Amino acid sequence: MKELVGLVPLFPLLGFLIIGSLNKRLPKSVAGILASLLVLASFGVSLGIFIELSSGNPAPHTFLLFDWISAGSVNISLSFLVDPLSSLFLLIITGIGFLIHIYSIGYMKEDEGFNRFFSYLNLFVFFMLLLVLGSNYLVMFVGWEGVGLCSYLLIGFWFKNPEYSKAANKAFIMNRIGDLGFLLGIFLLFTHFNSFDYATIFSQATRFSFNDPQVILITALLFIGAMGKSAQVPLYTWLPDAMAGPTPVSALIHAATMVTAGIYMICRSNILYTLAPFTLEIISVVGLVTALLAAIIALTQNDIKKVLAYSTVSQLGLMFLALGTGSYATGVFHVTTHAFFKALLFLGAGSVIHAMSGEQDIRNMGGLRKYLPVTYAVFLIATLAISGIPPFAGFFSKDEILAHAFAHNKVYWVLGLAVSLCTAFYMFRLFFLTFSGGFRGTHEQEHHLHESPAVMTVPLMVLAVLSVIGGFMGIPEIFHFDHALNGFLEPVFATSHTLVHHAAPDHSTEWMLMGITVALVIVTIGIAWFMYGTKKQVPAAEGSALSPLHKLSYNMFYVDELYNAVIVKPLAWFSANVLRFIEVNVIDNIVNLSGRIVEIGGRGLKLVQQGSIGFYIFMMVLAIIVLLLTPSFI
Amino acid sequence: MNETAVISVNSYIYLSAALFSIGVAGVLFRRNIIIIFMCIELMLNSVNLLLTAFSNYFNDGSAQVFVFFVMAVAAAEVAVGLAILMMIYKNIRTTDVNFLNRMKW
Amino acid sequence: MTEYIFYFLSFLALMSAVMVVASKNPVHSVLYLIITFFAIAGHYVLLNAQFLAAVHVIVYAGAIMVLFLYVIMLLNLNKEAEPHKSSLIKFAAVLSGGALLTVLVAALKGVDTQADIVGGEHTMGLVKNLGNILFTEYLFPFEVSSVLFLAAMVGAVMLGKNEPKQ
Amino acid sequence: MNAIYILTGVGVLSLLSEILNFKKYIVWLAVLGLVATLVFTVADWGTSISYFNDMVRFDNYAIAFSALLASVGLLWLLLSKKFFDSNYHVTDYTALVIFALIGAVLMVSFSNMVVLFIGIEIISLSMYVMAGSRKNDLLSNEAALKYFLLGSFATGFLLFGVALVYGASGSFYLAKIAQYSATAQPPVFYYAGIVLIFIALAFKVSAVPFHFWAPDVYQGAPVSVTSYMATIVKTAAFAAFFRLFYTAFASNSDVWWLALSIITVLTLAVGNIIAVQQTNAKRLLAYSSLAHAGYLLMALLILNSYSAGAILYYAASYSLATLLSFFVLDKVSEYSGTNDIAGFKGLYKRSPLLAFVMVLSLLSLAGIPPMAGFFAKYYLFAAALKSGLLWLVITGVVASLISIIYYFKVVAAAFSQADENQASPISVPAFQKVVIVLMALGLIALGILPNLVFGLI
Amino acid sequence: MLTAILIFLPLLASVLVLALKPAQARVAALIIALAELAVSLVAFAQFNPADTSAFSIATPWIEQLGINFNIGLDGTGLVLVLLATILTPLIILSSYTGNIERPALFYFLILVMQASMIGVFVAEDGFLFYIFWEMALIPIYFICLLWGGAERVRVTLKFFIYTLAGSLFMLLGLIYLYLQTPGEHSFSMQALYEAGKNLDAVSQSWVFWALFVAFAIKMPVFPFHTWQPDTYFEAPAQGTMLLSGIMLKMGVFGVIRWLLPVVPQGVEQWSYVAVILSVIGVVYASFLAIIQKDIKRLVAYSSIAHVGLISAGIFTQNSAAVQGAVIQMFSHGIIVFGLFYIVEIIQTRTGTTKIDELGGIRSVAPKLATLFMVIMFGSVALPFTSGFVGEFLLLNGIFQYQPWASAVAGVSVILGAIYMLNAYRKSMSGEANTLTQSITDLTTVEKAVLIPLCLMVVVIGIYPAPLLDLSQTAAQNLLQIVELYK
Repeated sequence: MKELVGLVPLFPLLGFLIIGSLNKRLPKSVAGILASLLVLASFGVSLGIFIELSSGNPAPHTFLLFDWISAGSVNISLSFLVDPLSSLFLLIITGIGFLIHIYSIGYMKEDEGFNRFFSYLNLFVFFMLLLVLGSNYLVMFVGWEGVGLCSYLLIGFWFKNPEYSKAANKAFIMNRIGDLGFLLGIFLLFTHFNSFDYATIFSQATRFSFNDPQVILITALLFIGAMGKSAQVPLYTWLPDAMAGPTPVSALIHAATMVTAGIYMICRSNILYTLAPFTLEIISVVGLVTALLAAIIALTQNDIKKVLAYSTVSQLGLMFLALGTGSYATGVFHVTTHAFFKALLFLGAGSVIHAMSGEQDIRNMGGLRKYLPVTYAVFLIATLAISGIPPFAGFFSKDEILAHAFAHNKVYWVLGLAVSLCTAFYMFRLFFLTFSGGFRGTHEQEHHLHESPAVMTVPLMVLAVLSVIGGFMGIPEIFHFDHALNGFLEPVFATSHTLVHHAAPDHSTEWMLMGITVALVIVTIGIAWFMYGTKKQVPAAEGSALSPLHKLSYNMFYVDELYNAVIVKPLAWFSANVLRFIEVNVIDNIVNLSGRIVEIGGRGLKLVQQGSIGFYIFMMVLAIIVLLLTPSFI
Repeated sequence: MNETAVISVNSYIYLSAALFSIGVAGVLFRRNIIIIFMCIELMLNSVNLLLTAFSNYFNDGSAQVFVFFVMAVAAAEVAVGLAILMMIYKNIRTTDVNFLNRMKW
Repeated sequence: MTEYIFYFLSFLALMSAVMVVASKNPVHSVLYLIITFFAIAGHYVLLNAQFLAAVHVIVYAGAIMVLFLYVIMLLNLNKEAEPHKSSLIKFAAVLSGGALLTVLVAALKGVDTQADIVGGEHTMGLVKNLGNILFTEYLFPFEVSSVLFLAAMVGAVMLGKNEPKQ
Repeated sequence: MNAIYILTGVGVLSLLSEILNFKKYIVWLAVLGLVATLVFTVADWGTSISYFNDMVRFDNYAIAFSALLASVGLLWLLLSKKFFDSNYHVTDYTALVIFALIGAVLMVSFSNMVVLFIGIEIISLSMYVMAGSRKNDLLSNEAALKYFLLGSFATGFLLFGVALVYGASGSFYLAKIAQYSATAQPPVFYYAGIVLIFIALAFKVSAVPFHFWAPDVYQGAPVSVTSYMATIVKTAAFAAFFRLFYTAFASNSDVWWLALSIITVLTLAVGNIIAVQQTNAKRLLAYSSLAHAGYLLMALLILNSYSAGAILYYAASYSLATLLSFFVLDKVSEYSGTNDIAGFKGLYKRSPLLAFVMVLSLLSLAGIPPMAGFFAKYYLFAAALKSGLLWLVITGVVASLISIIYYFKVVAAAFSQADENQASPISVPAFQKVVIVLMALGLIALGILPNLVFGLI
Repeated sequence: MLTAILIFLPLLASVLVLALKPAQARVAALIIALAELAVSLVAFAQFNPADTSAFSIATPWIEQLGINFNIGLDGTGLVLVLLATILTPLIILSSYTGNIERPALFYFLILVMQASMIGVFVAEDGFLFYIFWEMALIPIYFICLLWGGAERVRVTLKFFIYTLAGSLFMLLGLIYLYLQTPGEHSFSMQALYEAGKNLDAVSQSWVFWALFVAFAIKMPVFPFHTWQPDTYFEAPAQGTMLLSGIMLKMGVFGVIRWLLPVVPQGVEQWSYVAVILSVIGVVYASFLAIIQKDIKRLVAYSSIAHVGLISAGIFTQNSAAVQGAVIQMFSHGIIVFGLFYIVEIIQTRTGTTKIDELGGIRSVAPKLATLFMVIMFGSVALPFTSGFVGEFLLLNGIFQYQPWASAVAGVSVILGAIYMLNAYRKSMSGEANTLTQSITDLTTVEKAVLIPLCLMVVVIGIYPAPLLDLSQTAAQNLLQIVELYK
């Protein structure tokens, strides 16, 4: 099956080409189904590969397509690497991708850009697959930028709304900031290894000593890329804005797949990162700060998708925390479970929004349980999963992260726990406000409320199942099962593990941690239930007075405003005033000055030619006198 | 005049230079075209004198022949010059050399 | 003796030359110029260039100056009608004339020896010799100067002739 | 030598034509005469004979320049047909022009100062008259007067210089003077003589600061005459200048080198800088011609084996382009009634051919490849660099850049929208069309195959 | 032989065009351009990087002065020749939409321009190179002067004098080298290379600057760029396309062919200055592009930024970067042409190029918007577009030369995205306004221009090997020469 890996990205590419080129000439139904089937085909191949790898043949396989760029000493081939890590991501991408395709057929049914949507979606899948399949950093970068492109296209999908276009631009540009770091990182790799290939680099990486400045620089630069793509502080503000795109896009790109590219990249480069504990420390801190900040912001948001977006940012922060503590597999584990339940949450939210005719403000919802029973059920599962209630998927992965954090640094654990509690609180706040109580929207909306069609609910149900059972792939050892995922991924992280051995907390500690976490989470949920379930509190309307901390959170810590004031405005001012001044008044003036000298000189000189013969003769005589003197100068 | 008079060539050179300079100064000094013209003739004559002196100095007749040509040219120049003067006078009724200064700059 | 004649003639030439410039009346200028020419003719004689002296008198005093006089009379310029140049310009003119003279004299001072003489037994200036040179060695310029005369003549006639109104 | 015979014959014939009543054909006769001159001149190529006791020497230099002068004269005649047709004094003009050409030929072939002097005087006298040939036009009068007074004033200096040089060397023959320069320890006044001759010739080639007459005379004279002065007279003057200084005074180059450097730089600078200010196209071309004198002076300054060829080539390309531009100017002012640059507006619409020709000639004057003017400048720059005169070349380069400003002013006007009252098409006689097209092609051909000319001497 | 045909076919045929009636002229011009394209494709097909002698012609031209008519094609030259021959028909085609006055003259000038530019790319004699270099200036001057905007007279004059100033100093440099050639001087490329490398370091520096300034003005490199935005703005669309698409490559090509190998020591000594200037230019122009209110000027500044990167890359003398520069020249050529064409399309339809006055075009002209987007992403160097390959190789090359320079230049990756995306958003997204609501989508002719262009952008981005292979040997040879004489 590994040999067929080329087909995996091929199918969605075909889909993009066919649907994109035919566009409106293709009937909507055909387009949707074609796109979904192609992704399904990819999923099939991916599954085959996965099975092959997991059934005792984990040897990586490289698949060469063709030499892409070959210039001087630079040799870059377009080739794919199949190993456990990539195959796992293949499954997530194509699997969830397929479900979301199906869902979108229902969700986007009415949209005039239906075909365009599916072509973009297929393109996205293609690039995402390229990202995880590439056997060198450049192919990864292609995918990396490619998904950025699709993200841009899909965020700005409804281009008539200028705000959406702005959000798309913001996403692309912020990603580009990260991309520059990534690019510089791989240049530096090239300086040291004269290659971009994973195989070459990783096999020689150990010649760096621990915390070699060069390796720190490399990993830090690459991490900047990850910050952009995976929405970490300070480059995270694009992701909440990215919710401007259609909800399935938010689910697929901005929750399940693309934003986890940063985690994938770091896992892929784990050897380098292991060699740079300093960078790992930075990653942990950045991850934690992001997780906490986003969680606090999510506490007060009223837009259903915004809450989920900040939740995503927060969860991504946790994943980076996991990576920062050196437990790469845990990060991947959380990526997987998060993909399940966050996709589910988004799609559920999509279902709600669909039912509410586009309304996204949870203050106008409430009591949707009776109108949307299926959505209600799956949403509950997902909420439980994200909150970390056993035995749902999120519990296992999050617990593992916290355990590793505890082992690494107690402070990290405390903060990680705080994030978990916030998560539980805002998620249940969201859940209660949406589904319990009475309906707070308009009559018209109430009249219109309906459960989504099967094409949308079936994917929800599949994801719900995954959210329930997904965690079992990584059951902690204390439950006396094999950690299947760890075992599967072991070949990828083997070198790192031999370099550094992370001491796992002993079993009693782990039990204790687990207990504390679960207990506190349940208490938090209780508070949320108390506030929004029984007391039926509704968040204050726009413009009402808020406590300072609340206000800070509600306004997302004014980070956008801060960026605007500190970076954007000064730079714009600098360009418009300083550079423009230099351009017009200095450089161009110097150029024009030469012309002006000729002009002024001419005006002066021509006066000498003043017309009367007497003067001419006089000038001539003077000149003759002078010239007669010249021989004597010699 | 066959006594052995001793007058240096230098004297003639100085004399010619002086005459020449007077001619030049005259050209500068006067505004009347005719006078200017005469001053130019004076300059030419100083050259003739100089040439003759040199002719004598080298005992070479060619300089004197040159003087003939200078005279010839001077005569021709006078003819043309006076014709131009007449033509202009017909139009502007003055011999002021600086009157015609329409073209400048 | 010759020296005295030389100095006299030189003085005469220079003075009348100055007067040519200084006279206000054009007719006076002409007359002074004629005196200068005669003085120069005297120098020619002194230099044993008798033929040249004769030609000089005939051409300059006889023809050219007459032509000048004729024009002055024709144009009725025999009065002091010349607009005066400003004294500044006059001063500048004299100054630059003087400067030119100084420079020339400075440039000329290097004549090799005082002992070289003018005068003596030179027969160069005789018609025979001159004729010989002119019509053998300098035949070509002589012939070509006819072109010059032709051109001058045609030019003068053309400029002087009245055109029929078109 | 044949040139002089034939030209004299033609000149006299044209005077006779008035009497013998064939003045209608005289221009064509002159054309024939010039063709004959050209043919017979070229036939002597390579002979290098001196005539009349070495008064004139028709070496290759002289023959090449005579041929050039004859060709330029021929083209000039063809392009100035209207000037003759419209004129009452057609025979006189023809004679004067031909006589001037004789003077020019003397100036390029002399080997004795007397001949140089007579040549200069013939050409000058003819030009004084020609400049004033529009007798009732005050500008023409002014031109004649200025040219005449300043010209005869300069003649005085020439003669004084010649006398001094004679006084030291004892001869009027270039060969003997050269010998004297090379061997003797000349007195100081000899150098003064050289400088005075130099000044007089600088005047004739209108080098700054002896240029004052040129813009005014060029502007005041009838266009055809200006064109003649800017081409034939200037070429002859430069050829004479070079011939004299290269053969006779080369070994004293330290005497005049500084003076020449000064006036070269001044000429390049002043000519170009003032030209930028001009609004009158004729005056603009006058200053442009001044500026080109600067480049030709560069050739003198370089004074190596490149120089003669450089002058010849430069003169050829410059003359062709100048003839063309003056012709177009003439046509334009005839139809627009003005010599202003504004008169060129809409030229492209009014006569595409003239516009093209104008552009080509201006490009050539500006020295843009592949026009002949480029190669001319290139050749000079290369020769100057070979002599290590970097400052000179940089001056030349900067001057070329400045020249673009004013040449392109005219170009821009020619291709701009015409004013309402200046939209009438301009007609050009068929034969002149042929001539100007051939000349324009010649400009390109000379540029592409410069070795046709520069390698001759 | 093919090389000579490449030069003379358009040159001679242009005269023919001049004689034709308007309607015939534009067809004839297109046919000639396509024929030229065919010739260049034949050359491409026959090209063997290892042995290019089949394309060389060496005959004396002005023998006495050692000036030769030496032409030949190497990989670099061929890429640029291809660029010129591909773009010219597209440029001619692009003029079909507008209403060009005096078309015969217009196409005549375009063809002469093409011939001259190809001449520059194939010349192997210093003098010949210079002649073509200057010859290319005349037609573009007239194109700008005759069909340009309101300020054209002043702006084109400045452009002309500015570039001429540079090239005259280049001429001096070339003459100086020529005079250093032994014996009977020669202008042939090899002789000049020999002469250059034998110079002492100080002379090499002088020659370096004489040549560099000329090329820097042409490209243009900061701070010699101020002629460019104005000229692009005032020039007619086709003029801008010629200028930006092909002509500025002459400057880059000049550096590759006539600077690096000529004075290796001079380059060694001064390349860092060139790199710094180029890198400053990249960032500087990008910032200025951001604040432009006019999309045409924006593209002009973006072009400065891109070319700055190319120039910086070349001066690092890294063979991958040189190859990157070559492919980037090609890519920049087609992309900037596309951008200007789109600007032109927008301008003819709405009458404005002010970004703020536009908006919502995507909803009325989706095809235009889509193709614009492809080209735009080519311009911001998205992977799998042609822009990426070159930019990547260049940045990598600069990084290996001087990491911080690459980091600074790399900022343009971000800034480029900012200005291009903003321009796109403001003009294309949103609701159509009064100015844009009635515009029509692309016509067939426009599609015929833009679709091949976009295909090229993508195909080269995905499979750049053919172009890279062309320049491989050339780049290696070049750097070998440079290394040898350092």
